[in-house]
This record gives sequence, structure tokens and C-alpha cells, in this order.
Amino acid sequence: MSPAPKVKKLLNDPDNAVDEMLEGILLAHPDHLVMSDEHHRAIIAKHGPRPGKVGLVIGGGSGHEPTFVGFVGRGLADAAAIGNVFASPPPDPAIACAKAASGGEGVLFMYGNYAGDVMNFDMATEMLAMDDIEARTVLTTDDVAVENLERRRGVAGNFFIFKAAGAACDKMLSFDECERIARKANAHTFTMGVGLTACSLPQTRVPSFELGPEEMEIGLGIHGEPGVRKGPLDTADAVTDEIVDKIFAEMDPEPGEEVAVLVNSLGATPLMELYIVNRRLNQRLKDRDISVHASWVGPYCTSLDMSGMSITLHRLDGELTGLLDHPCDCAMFRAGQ
Amino acid sequence: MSPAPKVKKLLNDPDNAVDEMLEGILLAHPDHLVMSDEHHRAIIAKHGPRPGKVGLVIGGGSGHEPTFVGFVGRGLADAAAIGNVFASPPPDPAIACAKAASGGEGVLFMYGNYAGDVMNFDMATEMLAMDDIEARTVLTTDDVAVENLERRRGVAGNFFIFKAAGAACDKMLSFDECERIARKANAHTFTMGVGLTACSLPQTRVPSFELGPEEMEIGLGIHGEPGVRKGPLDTADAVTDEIVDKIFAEMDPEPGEEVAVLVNSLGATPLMELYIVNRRLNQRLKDRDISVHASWVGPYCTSLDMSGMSITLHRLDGELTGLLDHPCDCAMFRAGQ
Amino acid sequence: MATLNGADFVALFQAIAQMIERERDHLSALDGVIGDGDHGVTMSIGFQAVDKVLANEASGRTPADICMLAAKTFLNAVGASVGPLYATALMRAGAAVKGKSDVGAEDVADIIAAMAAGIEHRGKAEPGQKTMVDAWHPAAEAALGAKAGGSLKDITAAAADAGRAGAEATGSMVAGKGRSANLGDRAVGHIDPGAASAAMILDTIAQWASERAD
Amino acid sequence: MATLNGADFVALFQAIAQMIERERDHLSALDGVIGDGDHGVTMSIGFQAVDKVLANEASGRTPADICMLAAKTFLNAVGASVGPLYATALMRAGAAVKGKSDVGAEDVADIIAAMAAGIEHRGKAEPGQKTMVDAWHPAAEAALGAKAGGSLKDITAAAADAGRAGAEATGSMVAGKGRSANLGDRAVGHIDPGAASAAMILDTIAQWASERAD
Ligand SMILES: Nc1ncnc2c1ncn2[C@@H]1O[C@H](COP(=O)(O)OP(=O)(O)O)[C@@H](O)[C@H]1O
Ligand SMILES: Nc1ncnc2c1ncn2[C@@H]1O[C@H](COP(=O)(O)OP(=O)(O)O)[C@@H](O)[C@H]1O
Ligand SMILES: [Mg+2]
Ligand SMILES: [Mg+2]
Ligand SMILES: [Mg+2]
Ligand SMILES: [Mg+2]
Repeated sequence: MSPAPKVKKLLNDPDNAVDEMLEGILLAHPDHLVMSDEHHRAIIAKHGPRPGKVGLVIGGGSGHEPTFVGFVGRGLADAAAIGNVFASPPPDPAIACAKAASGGEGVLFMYGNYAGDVMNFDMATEMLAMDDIEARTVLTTDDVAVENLERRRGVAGNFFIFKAAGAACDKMLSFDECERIARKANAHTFTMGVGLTACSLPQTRVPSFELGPEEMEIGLGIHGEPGVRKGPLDTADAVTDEIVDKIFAEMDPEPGEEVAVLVNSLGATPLMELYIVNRRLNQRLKDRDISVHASWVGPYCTSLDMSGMSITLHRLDGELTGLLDHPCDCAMFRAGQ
Repeated sequence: MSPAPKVKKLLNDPDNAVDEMLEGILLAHPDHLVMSDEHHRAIIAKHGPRPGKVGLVIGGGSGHEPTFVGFVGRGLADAAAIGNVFASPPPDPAIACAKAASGGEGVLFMYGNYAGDVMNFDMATEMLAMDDIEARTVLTTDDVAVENLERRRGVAGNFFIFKAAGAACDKMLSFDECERIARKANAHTFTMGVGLTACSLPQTRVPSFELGPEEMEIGLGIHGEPGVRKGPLDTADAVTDEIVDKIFAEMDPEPGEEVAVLVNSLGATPLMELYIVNRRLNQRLKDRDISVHASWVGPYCTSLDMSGMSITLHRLDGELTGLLDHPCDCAMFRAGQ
Repeated sequence: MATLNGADFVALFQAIAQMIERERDHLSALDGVIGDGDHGVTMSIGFQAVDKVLANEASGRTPADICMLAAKTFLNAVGASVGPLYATALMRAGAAVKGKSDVGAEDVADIIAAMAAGIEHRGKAEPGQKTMVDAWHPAAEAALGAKAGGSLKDITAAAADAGRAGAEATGSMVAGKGRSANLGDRAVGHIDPGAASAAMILDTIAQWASERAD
Repeated sequence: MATLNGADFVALFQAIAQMIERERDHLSALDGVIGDGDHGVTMSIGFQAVDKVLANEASGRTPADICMLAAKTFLNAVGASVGPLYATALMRAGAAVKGKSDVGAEDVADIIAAMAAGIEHRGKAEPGQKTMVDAWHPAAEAALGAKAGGSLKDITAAAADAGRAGAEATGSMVAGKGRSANLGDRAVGHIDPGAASAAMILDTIAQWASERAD
């Protein structure tokens, strides 16, 4: 068997992909984003950080765009620390972000619960303490596919969790309050995804895992890692039902509850399929007497060119609804007002 | 040779894909969109049409989302007529759209220059005349890859052309003015795209054309049709240069000019690659002393799951800049203010 | 000589619809080479819709009314290029036999000619531009040529033969209309999908006619 | 017995970097099965960066300083899981031989043990969790076991053998740390990529030692 042809990508030297992408992002969004003076992988909101405000720093590997850098902007994150593709950023960019985001009231580090990110951001926290900047960490763990609670990953639901925390910071709430809200938003967010094809890294250009022509990965992370299990690919409705059943089992919603919805493309799955999923999702929500306050459908947290999607439900109450509706203006995302 | 495995998609009955998608869209965007009472494939802006305003109706085949339906909303299109996948809508939905969009001052039909769309919308225009609604057509023809001017297609640059026309209508300008502006915006818009892989229809799930592992299609439309020629896949910078050279040759910009930029994904190409392209594009613009007023980078006009991208330059002057910056609030797109 | 009534027209549409189902993937593959890969899908959606509507609503109608109903149904189910083209063709077909409850062999020649004219009018296309006109136009000429004294079988066979030859000839043409017009020389060597399906429709009509006790 | 100076450490890092380049795609493929497919890429980015910095900035430095410089460089070039793990390992390695301008065979045993301890501390991992600790931990024990009176060759060979066996043993383990921890039984049957590269590093050290006139 001859080796499979390499996956085609529009790249120059793949080792420069992340830095060239950042250059392109800064050129496209000069009104929203600036590069930190201290580190070229620390991207700062032009109109975010200000004295008296708790700073919100998000970050993680590249390849998930618009997550993380696209959610930097007034009303959401003050800065994003950018790693290589699917690799946590090292401490230095996180430190540069924290310094830029700091308004003297402390800095929240928020990122997905992955071993690498935890180690790097924890090293950054230790180093910042020496500069008298207190950084606290709120890990996102919205992936309900994983049974072991401590191992739950942060996936597309980051979107809602960052949004709530960003709004809390923008409203100039105290460090304790911002941290409390971030943890609450995380506890109120439930995601599960399926992958139809693997993605491929710029450096390798080969699919990162093997999947049969009638198979899908169920409960996968956002780095092209395999899911918790493989299953047969089914209709959009059946796949939606499988995900919704799992989320409902976890969240156990009461009739009359209100949620916000994210139907997220992992990259290559087009809007047509996402909206077909959203149709079924709404049928299922209606059946449980759950109302939808707002919906986002599209590529919000991707795994490069992977085909597949995830569903997130963000359980609302008065406080979280207010934070969700709070305006934000980011390079790749606007909401509210 | 055994037949290639079918492309995986999240669908139910593929014949229902468009209608199920529309259901999912209406459920996701109830504040922006409603279905016409007269036709289920006519989607109307909730806060668009009003007496005294020229109506703007856009439309075309499905599979290009967020084009066309995502650009329906106040400040942009009043309605979109929705066809089957890659197939012009028939006259009936276009007629329903025109009736809903009509504020008594006439209706603009705007869509890409494809044989099928022209025949169907022209039939709609004839039938509307019997109801005393005057519809005028402005075809979009931004695809500079095609040499024959009459055969130029409307591709991703629709985005800027619809935006200018929508703003003109929203500002309550006269029918003649709106038509003049629409034609001017079209003449000021230049697009060219490349395809790296073919897309596949829900009904067939096989790639619509064959392409070698090191090849790309150059100058392709947005329906998965082949381009004007095949060429070797090159680096992101080289591909960008090839497109920019062609656009510059066509547009012949003067030093000091200002443009708006769209780097559009055809579906599966991720943001990382688009921003790498945007980096090179900005280098080229800077070299010609052309400044960038605003940039959009992402999937704005897609061909289902095709991998590839297009670049659009929208040549600005005082009038077009004002129209571009005019606020709009659509289901899948917001700008201005 | 036998004549055709409304029920015969319904049966004929059914035969065409069944043929298109069989050829669906083949026609889409032809369109993939020089168009957007959906011609089998568009034709299938259209004729399936016609078949369904006629099964429910055609009884008691004249051939002309059935053509009109088929035209409207096809148009609104399909859109695309073929929607207006075949809708116009079928409206003209209906107009050609308006008021008649039975149509004869000569009427069938007129129907084929009317369809060709309708397609040429709607598509603003002429023979030689690598479209379905390259099948319909010679088919119409052949049908009219066989009209005087010709049997239903002769007329439809002449149309089918000419249509088939016309469709095959599109292989060597550069396209002047439709999506493939932008391909230039790249389209040469490939048959136009719309001409191919037109030839198949004409062939189905001829076969259907030859199987009838004439 | 010969001792190692700063230049020897630079050469050793270079040998490791070259080995990683050769194994890059293989390591990524291992990571593709149970992780995110980038382990060869992360290791390559890290050791390439170290190699480049040492080529320019290492001359005249002690082994300890070189380890510190390599740690900082690796960390900031890579991030990921392996950045903090190997950075901590290398900082501990530097601390273990702080101030010495030449290190002997016994120091090398201490270095390997310090690296293992650093990785375990940073990753909060223990043997049996299907990580690089399963290579480094037994390698450290073997190195310390061979330390008393052992030659550089003996010590590094003992570490490499134990590391190789430890990496192979990860094949039958369920993962307790890292990305593959969420795969449960699906990870069984596949070697942990971080353990595999750890064994390769240990092997490179042993080979390099054996090629030296001892
Ligand atoms: N202007 C025209 N006149 C006549 N036939 C045309 C014209 N434009 C397209 N066609 C025919 O339509 C066929 C394509 O139909 P189809 O693929 O179903 O629709 P679409 O082009 O909208 O995808 C072409 O092969 C050609 O025969
Ligand atoms: N907590 C941990 N302790 C020790 N080793 C770990 C830990 N987490 C991950 N690893 C090691 O890191 C390896 C993966 O590294 P790599 O693929 O380079 O980084 P990433 O996981 O960020 O993609 C795993 O194979 C495992 O050996
Ligand atoms: Mg990784
Ligand atoms: Mg089509
Ligand atoms: Mg077609
Ligand atoms: Mg990895």
C-alpha cells in the first residue's frame, strides 16, 4: 500500500504557522488586538484592561480558532496566551498576558483542563507571585463525555464560561466574585462532541487517528485526540439524541428551565449540518419544557480541519443570563446590546 | 478498485436537508428571522422591511451558508429566497420574498450571475409585474478569474455588494439610487478563489470533481464546479500572490487607495490558514501603498465542505466607506456602530 | 392510428421519472466533470415531484392540463437551470395541444418542437453551445420531418435518434452557456449532462411509444 | 575515569536532538493513537531550539549552566506537557551538579535520578500511570543501583535498559495521566509516546557514553 497522500493545507513553513497566523490576526483586527511588548505570543485587548478591574487571561494551544484569541476584547478576555498547535503555551506568554491584564485587583487564568496547560500556567502563577501579581486559576471542565470528574476537559463550552467571567470582570466585580462566577459558569456548562474525520497537524499533514468509513468518535476532546469510544455514524437526529441524552443525564434539567445553546463545528462541518442538529436539539429541549434564551451555531471552538460537531447547553439563572447578555466586542465575536 | 467510501455528513434524509436546515435556522434566530406566510423557502427579516424603503431580496442555492440567509436583517437584506443545494430557487419563493420586502418603492433582486438564477428570478420579475411590484435585478459578477465579462460569476464578494446595497436601502434612498449603488458596489468588488478539495452534495456524498494530491483548482465558482484551470498547490504566500496579481491586474489600484478585505473560507479551510493568507495579502497591499479600512476573515460564502479560500478586495471611496460602516444586525453577521 | 389521452401522459411521465431515478448518479457524475455535480439530483427532484402530483391530481385532466401541472410542479420543486427550462418546455407543450382531450402522432411532433422552442427561448441558447438545446433542437427538426404521415413510433424514434446524436456531439464542443461556459477547453471531451438527460427523455418517449400497440 | 565538561554536554544534547529528528514522525504517530498526535513535533521543536541556543551561547559554561539554559529554552519553545516536564527535569539536573565544571560517572547517575524526580514532581505522576515516568523512574533506580563503582558506560547502559523495559511495559497499562487518561481500555495495547521518547533519550545517552573512550 502506498502511503496516503498528505492532507492539503495553505501554509508556508509549517513551523512558522502560528506566528504567521498571529501576524495575520493582528493585521486584520488592529482596533481590537495588540501584541504585548513583552512576548509575541501574548495578545492583548486594546480596550480591555483597566485599573481596578480583575484581569481575565485565557489561553491554550493554537488550532482552535476563534478560540482563544478571537475572544479577546472589551467585555470578555483581556488577553490570550498562545501556544503551538495543540500545545499549551509556556509560562512566559501567560506571564506577559497577566501583567498586561492586571488592573491591580488580581488576574484570573482560565483555560481547559489539560495536563500541559495546568503545568505551564501553574509555573506562570508561581513566577507572577514573585512580582506581587496574584493569579488564580479556574479550569474549564465542561466535557461530560468523561466520567471521572477530575479528568473532565474544557471543550467548546469554554465559550459560555469565558463569557460569564469576562462580563463579571467588565462589571468591575471583586476578585472573589469574579472567581465565584467563573466556577459557577463552569458548573453550569455541559458539552459533548463527535468527530467524523480526524484532523491533521501543519507539521505532519496526516490524519491524527484512523476511523472507518462508517464510524465516528464519540466524546472527543478538541485536539484531534480520539474520543472515549468509537460508534457507528448515524443520522443527524440520532447523533443529536445520543449527545442530548448524555447531557440531560448529567445536568438533570427541570421543566421550565432556560438555557443558552452552542452547536459548534469542529472545523470542516458546514453550517447546514449544524443547523439540522440544532433543529433536533430544539425538539428535544421543547419536549423537556426547556426554553432557549439564545443560540450560537458555527465554528466557535475548532480542531483545525476536523469534521464533527459538539453541543453545549449553558444552564441559565438570573445572574448568568445577565452576564451572557452583557455586551462584548472582540476581534471575532460580538454579543449583547 | 472498490468505490471510494462516501463522505461522512450529519444528515437525516438528504432530500430534507434544506428544509431541516431552515427549521434549525429559524429556531436559532427568532429575533432576526421569520418564514414568509406564502412560502416556506422565503425567509424574511423581522426588523427589515418598512413602508417607503426599497426592498432588498437576495437569494440563490443552499450550501453557501452563511450566504444568503445569514445576511438577512436590518441594514442588510430584507429577505432571502432559498433554493435546493447549489440550485437556484424557483420563482415562487422569490415572489414571496419580494412581496414581504416591498415597501411600495420597488424591490431589488440581487444574486450571483448563474444561468439558473437568472432564469428563475426573471420569471419571478415577470410575475411580480402583474401584481404591480417593480423588481429590478442587479447581478453580482465579482469573480475576476473569468475573462469573459458577461460570464463573470457572483462569488464571495457578494458580501460587500449586498452590504452596500442593504445600507443604501436602509438609509431610505430612492430606487434609482439604490440600484446605482448596487451596481457601483459590484463594479468595485474583485474576488478570486482556489479549491484544494472538492465538496460533496448531501444526496451523492461523493466529491464533485477529481483533483490530484498536489493540485488545486484556480478560479473556481462556489458550487463545487471546477475552476478555470488546475495548477500545482503551492505555499500560502505563493497562492496569495497568484490571486493578488490577478486582482491587481483587473482593478489597477492607485497608490493611496483604501480597500476592505475579505479572506473567505470555502468551508473546511480553518482560520489559521486564512490568517496566514491575510498576512501575505497585507504585505502585498502595503507594497502598493493601499490601506485597509476593515477586514473579515472566516467562512462567509462557502461551498459545503470544500477546502479552499478566496480573497476579495472591495475598492472604497467616501460613499462606499459610509455604506460599509453603516450598522447592520443579521442572524449570522453584525457590523458597524 | 391510436391517440393518447391524459392517462397516457401520466404513464409517460412515470416512465421518465423511473428512468431518471436509474440514471441519477450517472447524470450527477457527468455534471461533476464540467458543472456542479447535481444534474441527476435536480432532474430526480423534479420528476419525482411531477410523478407524485400527477398520481394524485391528474385524473380526468386533458394532456394539455397535465403538461401545465407538470410544468408548475417541476419548476417549484427544482429551480436550478433545468426548472425554468423544462417548465417553459412543458408549458409550451401544453399550449400546443390546448383543448384536445386526445392527441395524435402529429400532435406529438408539435409537442416536441414546442418543447425545444420553449427551452431555446428561456435559455437564450442556440445549438452548438453545449447545452440540452443540442439534443432538443435536432430532435424537434427530426420529429417535424417525420410528422407528415408518420406513425407515433416513427416520429418519436426519429426524435430520439436525432437527440442521441445531438447529445453525443456536445462532447467535442466548447460550452457557451451554463456553468461549464467558464471552463473553456477543459469542457471539451465531456458530454453536456443536460443534453445527455434530454436524449434519455426522448429515448424513453420513443421506447414507450414502440411498446404500445400502435 | 574520564569526566564530562560543558562541551560534552553540548555534544550530548546535539545527539539527542538528531535522534529526535529521526524519530519525529514515529513519535507523532504513537501519540496519534492515544493522544493528539504531536509528541514528535513537540519534542522536535524543543530539542531543535536547545540545540540552536547551545550552539551559540554554551561556550565556556558549566554542565549545570548548560542544563539550566536548556531547561529555559525547551520550556519556552514548547509549552505543551513535555515543556514543563523536561524543563523541570533539566533544572533539577543542573541543580544536582551545581558549581562543578566537570562531572563524573556518579554525577551522571545523580543527574538521571534528579531528572526522574523533577518529572514526577511536576507531573504529579507515579509509575504505573502510562507516562514518561514509567521510563524515567526505573531508569533512575537502575542508574543509582549501578552508581557505586560503576563506569559511565555501565550506569547509562543500566538506565537505558531499565528505561526501555519501562516504556515497553506501558503498552499493557491503562493511563492515569495526560490526554490518554480519558481513553480507558482503548489505550491498552499502545505504548505511551512520552515513555517511548524517554527510552530513546536514555538510549542515546548510553550509546554516546559507549562510543567515548572511557
Ligand atoms: N441557458 C441555457 N440554455 C439551455 N440549457 C442550459 C442553459 N444553462 C444550462 N443549461 C443546461 O442545464 C444543464 C445543467 O442543469 P443542472 O445541473 O440541473 O442545473 P444547475 O446548472 O443549476 O446546476 C446543463 O448541462 C445544460 O444542458
Ligand atoms: N502529568 C504527567 N506526568 C508525566 N508525564 C506526563 C503527564 N502528562 C503527560 N505526560 C507525558 O507527556 C506525553 C505527551 O506529550 P506531548 O504529546 O508532547 O504533549 P501534549 O500532551 O501537550 O500534546 C505523554 O505521552 C506522557 O508521557
Ligand atoms: Mg499537544
Ligand atoms: Mg446546481
Ligand atoms: Mg448542475
Ligand atoms: Mg501530544
